[in-house]
Amino acid sequence: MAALEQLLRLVLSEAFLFYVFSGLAVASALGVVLQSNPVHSAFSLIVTFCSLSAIYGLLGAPFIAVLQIIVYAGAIMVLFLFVLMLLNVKREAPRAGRALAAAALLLGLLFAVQVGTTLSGPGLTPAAGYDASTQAFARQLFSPRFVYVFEATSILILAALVGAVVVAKKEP
Amino acid sequence: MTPALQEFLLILLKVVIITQLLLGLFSFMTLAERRLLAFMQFRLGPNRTGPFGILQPIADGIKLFFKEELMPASASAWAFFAAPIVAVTAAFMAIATVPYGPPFRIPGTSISVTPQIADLDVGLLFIFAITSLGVYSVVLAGWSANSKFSLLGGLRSSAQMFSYELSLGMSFVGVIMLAGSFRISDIVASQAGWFWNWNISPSKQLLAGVVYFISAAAEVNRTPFDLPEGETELVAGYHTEYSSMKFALMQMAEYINMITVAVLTTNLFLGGWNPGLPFLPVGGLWGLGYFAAKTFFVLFVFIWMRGTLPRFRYDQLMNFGWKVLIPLAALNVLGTATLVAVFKW
Amino acid sequence: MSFENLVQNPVLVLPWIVLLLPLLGFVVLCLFGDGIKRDKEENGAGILATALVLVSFALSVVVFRGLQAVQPLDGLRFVQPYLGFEWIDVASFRISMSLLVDPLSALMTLVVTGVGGLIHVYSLGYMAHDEERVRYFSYLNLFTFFMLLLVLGGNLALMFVGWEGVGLCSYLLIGFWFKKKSASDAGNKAFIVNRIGDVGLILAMALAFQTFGTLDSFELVENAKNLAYEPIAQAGVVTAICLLLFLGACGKSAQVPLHVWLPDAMEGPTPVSALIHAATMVTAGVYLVARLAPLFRLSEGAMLAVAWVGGITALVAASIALVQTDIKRVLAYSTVSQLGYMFLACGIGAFGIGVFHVFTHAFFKALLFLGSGSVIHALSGQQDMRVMGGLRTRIPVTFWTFVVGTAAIAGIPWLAGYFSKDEILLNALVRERLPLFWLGLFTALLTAFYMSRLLFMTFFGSFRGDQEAEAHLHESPWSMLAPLVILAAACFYVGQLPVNAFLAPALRSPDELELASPWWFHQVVIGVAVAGILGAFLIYVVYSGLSSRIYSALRPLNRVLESKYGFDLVYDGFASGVVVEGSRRVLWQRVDIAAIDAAVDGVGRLVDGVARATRVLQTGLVRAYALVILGGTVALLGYLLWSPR
Amino acid sequence: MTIPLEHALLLSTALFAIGVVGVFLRRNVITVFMCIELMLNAVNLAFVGFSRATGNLDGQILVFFVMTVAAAEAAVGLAIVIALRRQKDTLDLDAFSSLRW
Repeated sequence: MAALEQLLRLVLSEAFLFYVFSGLAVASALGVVLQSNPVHSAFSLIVTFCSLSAIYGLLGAPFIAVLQIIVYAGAIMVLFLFVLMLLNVKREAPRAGRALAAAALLLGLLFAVQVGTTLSGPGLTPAAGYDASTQAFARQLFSPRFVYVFEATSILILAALVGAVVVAKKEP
Repeated sequence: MTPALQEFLLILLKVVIITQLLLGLFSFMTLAERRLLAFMQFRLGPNRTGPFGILQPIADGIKLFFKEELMPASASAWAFFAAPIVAVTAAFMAIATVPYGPPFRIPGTSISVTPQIADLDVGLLFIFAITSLGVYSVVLAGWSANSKFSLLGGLRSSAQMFSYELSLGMSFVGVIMLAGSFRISDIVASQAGWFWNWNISPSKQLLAGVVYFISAAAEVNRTPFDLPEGETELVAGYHTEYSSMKFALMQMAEYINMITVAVLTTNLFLGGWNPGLPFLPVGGLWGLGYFAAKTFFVLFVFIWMRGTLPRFRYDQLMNFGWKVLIPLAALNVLGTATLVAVFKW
Repeated sequence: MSFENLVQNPVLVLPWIVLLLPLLGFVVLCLFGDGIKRDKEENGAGILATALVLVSFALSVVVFRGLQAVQPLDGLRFVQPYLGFEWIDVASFRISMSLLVDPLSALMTLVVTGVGGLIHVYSLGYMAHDEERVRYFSYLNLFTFFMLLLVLGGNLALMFVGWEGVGLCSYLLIGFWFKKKSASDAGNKAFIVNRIGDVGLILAMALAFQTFGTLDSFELVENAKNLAYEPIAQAGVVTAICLLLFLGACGKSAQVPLHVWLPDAMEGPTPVSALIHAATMVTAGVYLVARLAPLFRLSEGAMLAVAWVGGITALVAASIALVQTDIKRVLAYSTVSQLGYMFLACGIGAFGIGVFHVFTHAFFKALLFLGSGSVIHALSGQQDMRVMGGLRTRIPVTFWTFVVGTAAIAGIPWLAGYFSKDEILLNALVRERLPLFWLGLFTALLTAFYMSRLLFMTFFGSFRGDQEAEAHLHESPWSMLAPLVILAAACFYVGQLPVNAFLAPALRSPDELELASPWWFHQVVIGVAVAGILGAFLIYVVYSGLSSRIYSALRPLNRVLESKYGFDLVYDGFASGVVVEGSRRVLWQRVDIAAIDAAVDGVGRLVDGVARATRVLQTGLVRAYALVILGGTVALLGYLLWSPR
Repeated sequence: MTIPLEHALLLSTALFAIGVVGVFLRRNVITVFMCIELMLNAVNLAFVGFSRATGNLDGQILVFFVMTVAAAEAAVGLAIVIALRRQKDTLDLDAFSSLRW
């Protein structure tokens, strides 16, 4: 019984779930990059987004977690898939671009190392008494500090909407 | 047994019970739908298997179980498999955060039980999020089979779900503003007392209720919005190529989604487990009873609609969604916001 | 700024509404102007514009009364309605969207909306036959908005927006009939001359911000008040600020030597001349000086300059007015002259009296302009007084109201101008500024003379125009006469208001002298006015041949006056000689071609060369560009991380 | 047992690097676009982590805005992809090199 409880504690602890979802996120992110069929990439990306959502939940940001699913998984990726289906995209033809690929890999690794060393330098401990409830979030978002930005965003979205329609419309 | 373990087991138990109940309800619904439709059309419907045909779902299940699994040769195998799984998973996840009644004590023990698997702070949003994931099963199913009927059905269906998701989400907003919370139990609590406190009453969110019900019907592909399955044009839409148990899973997901909608309608607009008449007894099993009655009523309405209304044409469907429902929902949001902000409704 | 707030204290919200209503009119007329014209509803446009300004007037009355209920602070009742955000907020440079309502701005608001409203009504009739009524009324509304912003603005920056805005509207309205070359030229002239003054104003603002750390007019005045108690190291700076401000005021208020644009501005429609170039905009300079009165008091030199420029302007303009034959130009020079009086008053420290004269002048000068408009209307556009005459019986209402206006400006007792001009002269006398006193008195004589000349040439004698014009003579419609009657009635009333005492706290007048006038003072002033009128009567009515004989006798003097002291010639010479020739010979041929063009060409050649060398880098492949970005990022990060410190 | 911030940040770095490399490895416009989305998400994760570590909500609010902008960007981006496809009948990023003239 005690052993079972121990196991449960481990499996249900935040950290354990975090590593599980981290692994999933990294694996599916690699899937995005490595699969040659764009539809498969898209589905891998959806898995990444869902894992990230879970991680947001574990990091104490439930609202962002749900938003991640609604916006990224539920809206943006559906749009991607929709376009993929609409354009009936075939898999990429293999082609030699080795120099570029090698340079990219090298630089990417270097970049990861750089950012990694910067970030893991000073350890920041999670703050106590951190209120990330939806109410607190809303109060902050609609405070004078952000409310104008928020309103400006609506104009941005309107502009994007009109722009998207204009760009995608067939020439008359 | 430590409290932590006890809690874990309790949740596990709840999951098992609710899953089983839903599966039972699903098979019952398939029968109920066929029989009720038959009655509406002056037929009898399936009445041969067992008394009143009560064993018909089991017979159907056995049949589907033993049918041959078919997969188109050029299909994308993993996606073809994933689609029904995603569908069922999303359906069950959505219903996991819905409460079915007030907390009650198990007789003879000190254990208090909430008839709900998880009571999230962002419950309603979570449901909305999961519902939006449901589109993927349609997209996957439509794309993976490599068949033009599937693909077109999938495109149509995903466009439809997309469009009606907007009005669906916006119809939540008024309710959320009135309750001041995303938590469904809070929303139910805000409708306590007389039945005119229910959100469906004209003084509260009647408009949102109507918009919600219509959009939800479209979201779960019920008549009159079942055009992905328009036989004359698209055979059976995105699940044309499915057979056997995968087909059964798809059907199951559809019915579970319908039940989710009915349960949510009850919770958000029909007062949840509140009887609506304050002199009636409340709490515990009574609440469960009221809740079940309302939910069954909503389910009945769905079947009724199917027996009554003809199917929309695709352009009508899109026009209705974008030009009627979304403006109405937006109007409702604006109106409610004004009332809440200015008049402290 | 919530609903409860509005109910509790309307003064905090209403000024914004007063301000924004005319803007609303402008926006509506702009957006729907074409539709209005298509539907042949131009009268609707005018009525809308008029109604908005009248509502604005009604609300400003409410504000004015509400101001009386405000709890005074340091003896001054004021409010600063704040829109809730900053316009500019960069480091210590803060410009908030706030107004300042105190007795001074409240009074000016009443004048702007009240007289403005009457002129809108008048325009309904005057512009009834114009094709472009919609455009006209939209400009008029826009002007009202900017003027109100200038008056109500709580800081110099907002006031400056209004200041430039009224300049723009003035330009647009002077050139309203832009198909006429002279009209568009006059618009340009007004705009350019005003620019010279505006440079002064901008410099003054910059200097004021540097010195006082604020542009808020209330804080500026407070700071200036505090400066007065301690020895200041920056006396010179204050003088510089004041002189620069005054340069701006000179441009806007047409003071010598920047007065040349105002007479030409008469090319615009007459109601515009009444509203912008007589009653409101041109007094903005006086308003600005009065608004910052405490600052000016700190600087002896600036005050001296203000007083003398004002006095000289008064005399110069009045003398030019003697020989003008265009009815509106006479009035224009008269306006310049009266503005000179206002500055004279401010310059000798009697700011309240200066504003008082602004106030009375708004009424009688608007009346005179509108009257002249009525005359022009009756004569179907004729403005030359030499072909008028004998209109007394043909357009009686216009005549009688014109008589009231003339009497008011000439300084006949119990009429508006008498009180304010009297006070100005009295102040000059009592404050022992005798040269200015005599200057003012002589100008008063000239004023009475040229105004009477105008009256007699227009309305007395016999009609000197042709048959056709005589047949067309008609009295104006009621919408034009009503404002005339109202303004004439107001001339009897406004002079007796205790404006000076009312304004004293807002102007921080320290020692309001109880002015005891010498026994002979009133008799002399009235006598001068009467003498001017009688002189004109004798010359132009009784012995009507006399004028040409005097004219030829004083030919050299007349030359000078008719050439307007040669200001325009000098400016023209400067512009065409120094500026144009200098630009062509030096700036163009030496600087532009030899230096700038060469440099520009060189840069072009350099870029071309570099581009030729580096064009191989451009592959057109998006991913290659992205790789370069990534490489740059990595290099930069590497430098930041691993460079030795 | 709580999650150390550095681990969240390391995950963020890893995802970002994968996205960066993906941009160079893939030639399909849509896949490249998806890799960019992945990078955005990696940054979002860092924001959420910092928000938790510093104990205020600014990071989450930034994530909110990033998401809004991402949605707008996806709409416009995909519209451009559709327009591109209409122009050239291919989605190969290297085919669109008319900037080089």
